[in-house]
Amino acid sequence: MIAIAHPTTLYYLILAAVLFGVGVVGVMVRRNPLVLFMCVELMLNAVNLTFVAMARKLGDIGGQTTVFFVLVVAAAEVVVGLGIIVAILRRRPGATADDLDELKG
Amino acid sequence: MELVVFIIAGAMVIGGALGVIIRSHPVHCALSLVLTLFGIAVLFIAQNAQFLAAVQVIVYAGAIVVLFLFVIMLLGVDQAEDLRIEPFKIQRPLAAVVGVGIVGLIITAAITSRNAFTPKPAVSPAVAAATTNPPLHDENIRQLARDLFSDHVFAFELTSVLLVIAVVGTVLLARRPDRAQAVTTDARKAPV
Amino acid sequence: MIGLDPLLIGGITLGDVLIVLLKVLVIFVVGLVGTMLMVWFERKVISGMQNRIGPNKAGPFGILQTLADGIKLFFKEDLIPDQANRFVFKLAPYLAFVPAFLVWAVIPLGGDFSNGKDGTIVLFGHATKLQLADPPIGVLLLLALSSIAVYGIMLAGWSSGSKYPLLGSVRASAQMVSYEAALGLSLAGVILVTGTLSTNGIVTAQSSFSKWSLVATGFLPFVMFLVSATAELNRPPFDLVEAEQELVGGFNTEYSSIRFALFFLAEFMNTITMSGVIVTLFFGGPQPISVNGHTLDISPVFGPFTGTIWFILKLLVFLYIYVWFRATLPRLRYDQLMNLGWKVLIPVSLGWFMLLAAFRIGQDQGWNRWVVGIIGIVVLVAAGSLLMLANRVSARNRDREGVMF
Amino acid sequence: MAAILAADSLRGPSIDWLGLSPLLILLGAAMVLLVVAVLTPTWPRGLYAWFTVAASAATIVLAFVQWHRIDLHGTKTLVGGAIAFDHFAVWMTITIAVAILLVALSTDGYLRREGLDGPELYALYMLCAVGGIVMSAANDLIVLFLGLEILSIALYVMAASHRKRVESQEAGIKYFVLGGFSSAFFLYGVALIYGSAGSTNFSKIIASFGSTVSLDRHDGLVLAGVAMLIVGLGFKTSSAPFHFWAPDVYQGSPTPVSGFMASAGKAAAFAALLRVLIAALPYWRDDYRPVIWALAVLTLVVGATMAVIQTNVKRMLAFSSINHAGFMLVGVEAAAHVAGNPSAGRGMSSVLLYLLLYSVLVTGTFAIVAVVSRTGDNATDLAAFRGLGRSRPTLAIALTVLLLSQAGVPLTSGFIAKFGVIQAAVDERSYALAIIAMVTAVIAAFLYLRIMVSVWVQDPEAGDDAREPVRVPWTGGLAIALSVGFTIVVGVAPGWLVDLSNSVTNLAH
Repeated sequence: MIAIAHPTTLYYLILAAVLFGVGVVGVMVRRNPLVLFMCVELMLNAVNLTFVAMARKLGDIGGQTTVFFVLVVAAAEVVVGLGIIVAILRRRPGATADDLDELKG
Repeated sequence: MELVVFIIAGAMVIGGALGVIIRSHPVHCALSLVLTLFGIAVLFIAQNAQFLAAVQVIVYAGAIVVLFLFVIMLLGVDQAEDLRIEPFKIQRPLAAVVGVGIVGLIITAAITSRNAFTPKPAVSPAVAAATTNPPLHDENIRQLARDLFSDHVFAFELTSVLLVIAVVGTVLLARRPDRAQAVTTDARKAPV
Repeated sequence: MIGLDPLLIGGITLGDVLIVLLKVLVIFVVGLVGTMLMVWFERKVISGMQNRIGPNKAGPFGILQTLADGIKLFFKEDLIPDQANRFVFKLAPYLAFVPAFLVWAVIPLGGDFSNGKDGTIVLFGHATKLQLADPPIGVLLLLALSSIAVYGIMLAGWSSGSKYPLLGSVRASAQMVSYEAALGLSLAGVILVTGTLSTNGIVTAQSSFSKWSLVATGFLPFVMFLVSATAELNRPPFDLVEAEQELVGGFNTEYSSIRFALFFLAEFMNTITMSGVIVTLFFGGPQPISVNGHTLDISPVFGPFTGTIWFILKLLVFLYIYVWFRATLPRLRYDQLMNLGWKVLIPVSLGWFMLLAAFRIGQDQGWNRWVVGIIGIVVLVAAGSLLMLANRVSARNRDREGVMF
Repeated sequence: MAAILAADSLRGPSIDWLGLSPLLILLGAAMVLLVVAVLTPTWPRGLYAWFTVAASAATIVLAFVQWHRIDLHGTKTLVGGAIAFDHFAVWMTITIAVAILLVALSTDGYLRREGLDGPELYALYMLCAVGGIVMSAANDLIVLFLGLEILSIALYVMAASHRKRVESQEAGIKYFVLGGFSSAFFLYGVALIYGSAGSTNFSKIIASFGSTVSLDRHDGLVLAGVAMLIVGLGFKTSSAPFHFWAPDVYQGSPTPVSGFMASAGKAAAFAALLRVLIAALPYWRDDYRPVIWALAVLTLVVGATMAVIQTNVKRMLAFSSINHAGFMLVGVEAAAHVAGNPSAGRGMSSVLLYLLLYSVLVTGTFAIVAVVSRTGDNATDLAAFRGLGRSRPTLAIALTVLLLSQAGVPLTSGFIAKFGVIQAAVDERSYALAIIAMVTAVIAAFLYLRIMVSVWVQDPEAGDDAREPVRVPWTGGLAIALSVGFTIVVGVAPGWLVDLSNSVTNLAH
């Protein structure tokens, strides 16, 4: 390792925060349900990055274990979410979040 | 060295993330997502989380995004979304405000507690132990496994419940409605 | 940090960097040449099995035939369909090609493993491993790369903007994702027995014939791995992706010229790669054959490259087996393919993995291994019959309701 | 190599199987249900529901055994500090088990009427209950998060489970996107708290913040973390301004599932909120209490006022449940006043009492709506209830009792619940909050009155408008009867339950 300058934990936290923010904006702006999920995945990845950065700062493996759990949760979430999307798009191809207006809200 | 890695991977992450929310085509969004995921995996390796980096690629890039692409292709919902249309006028400014607000909040929070982070803690217990006696080749994996099956064993078992729910749920959702007795959306108009 | 090569411990000199570069170069060149030879080998062997001559004009025994084909493809016109998604269309061949190469970075290609050594040899005065990198997560890297390989095929079919390639790629991705589970589960058995994820460690652990994972995991994981690896490769009898009768040419119908050549090369490269992986995981990689302490010693002849020779010999056996498969086995139907993957391979490899785990716990706790084995097998048989019963009931339900799935 | 492996053998935490038995019963029952249902072509009708009822009844019995054990041996944590074993957890176990018992009964007739018979929904109820119980018993943020996800993912599926209604699938997808969004917020909060406390375990978090000098605390991060956690749980508890999913999802979901969301789902989310704020982060109570105060006011007002302008009964009940969430937040605010104190006021016990009483109430109410919604599950507008008093007087009386109780009329359980939280607020001198709560209760009463007017005063639809007559399956009827009976019994003789609820404040660490 050639030590020029080490990015501190702060760098990683800021990167994660920006990633999380991009995900939030995406969820609020986009309309395609598939893309909405992808934005939620961005948010989860930001959290993972935060956990790993914190784990290194603390010298504690627990943060990495948590990321493992988050991965499982993300996988389960996506499976169910895509199941719902397939169920809905099979009836109405090309639906976007705005077309889902059977429920007025 | 780590800084260079950080900058390149960080650019991948942010570039990919922006791609996800800017590209109008779902497949392009998914590919941008892959870029972000790889960036994150690289950052994991840079922070000594090799196992997670591999799992990140296997689970996210290898399973989740493939599933996304699969659904996009299978259902043929791959037409581009017209991003110029803005259904609610207030939506985008609001999203921008919320997004910037959240990022600002966290960054401020992180910077105010900066002194907890800036002095690089080379003497954190694990690292300290590592310098005195050379670590095993796969130290990270061993630590992770030990933690997973001792301190977090209950959480680990809970993930199995989660997976059972995902399986049961998908089976339930994947059933086609029987066409013979389909009920229309409004029962009042349906011949009873 | 990522690969703990003795070469990289301490200060890094110019010589060390040069050795790493040399390794990269050798792997790359040998990989490409090997792929070309593999194409020739396959054509020659199949033609032999079918009682014809095969390529025999270009060079001795037609060995340069692939080169000629390559040159021809290279000079052909490069077509991009009108409906294609241009960027993705151009990207896809590389996505198919690159993972096949990257796997070689973690496969031990040789080295001295005798008497429990870890494969380190001395090369130009530098101690090093005959392996580009030995990350602690080596085996997971294999899985990761094999899951990345789906992208090339999937995107190629989709971006062509044409119906049959799309069908081909949807088939391919479903197939590859399905068999990845079985692949991973049979691999888990190897990891359990050898106790490490590093490829170097796995080879080191297989120091004698009885310790080869093939034997140590009880043969079944190897069969599972071989079958699911063949499915991952989309090779016969699992080559539904490019079933000409059904899909014109498969996912790469719209490709021509150099891009087509890349897919073609990737397919053969992948075959070699997977053979290398199987040799590493189950057959001790560069370890010599050694039974009860009697080692078949060829080191006086080959010196430091003994391991490499062993590796190549074992590799050739598997390459031949793959060609043999292609020449003899008829193609499966799609539903048979999925049934095989989900109802046979995954449950069996999961069950076998549980059995291995039970033995492992029994060993740690000092239980009687026969009791563990008998109870384990009884439980597995019970679970298996439950599964079969459930399959039968659901098949009957499907018949009754008249649904497709 | 062998030597290294031997040195590596690890020792797992000791496990108190009896302490985990309620969870194991539910989990095992779900597995048995799934396996047996797969092996037999069809079960005799109704057996799924009765199996679920039996499992939840067994859970309740075991929970009482646990209650007694805690009385004898005191509280502790289980499985290496992952979950808490205290009266709080046991109380929530009972609440959630009661909810699935009632919901399973009302689901039986519903599924048969809709032609959706199958074991999956019941299995999901039980698995979902496992998630809810884990959430309310969690002693670790990660365990809590996993419980939350188990609960939420099962709820997403259930919301979308009516295959014949587009609305149901839309509800599923809306709930899913917003739920995933809020989970990400919650998780980010967990990450920030982990970063400043060095652990996700409640006991270690308290120890870490308790021992450090105030200078050394990374205040900014913890505060941001707490904010994120509150946003995440705010979604799950449907507190304003994070409530907007609730009306759509309640309306679109199959009606018994809406009842399940309003009872077990909400109960688990509030239990989690209490665990996180009161058990894990008592040192920050002065920082989050104003936030809870604001949330409570907003939730109360939004719930009451928006409910009045709706015309769909399921939407009305959704807003009413938001209003109830506001009341529970009043209790949470009262609890936050004394977080970390040895004498833990009445806040927490009043919220838990509220959760139990409201769960029973709301499952009963939705059971009636499920019956009235008729085949297709679409007749949920106010008009569908017209003339119910004449055609099904018993059902109408039951509905009236439940609505009166929701409005908080004395001699019903709803009054006891509302009285409890307001008393707790007054104890802690949150007079403003108590007054706002009472005002919104009056506004919300108008909503219940509107439904009652429909039921009793207006004529039934006739001619072309007429719908199929309302049929009450006896299982659904039993669920309604149990709910009404409990409501009146507790309303008349609340003392024993209130006494029991007072012992929940002693949390395990």
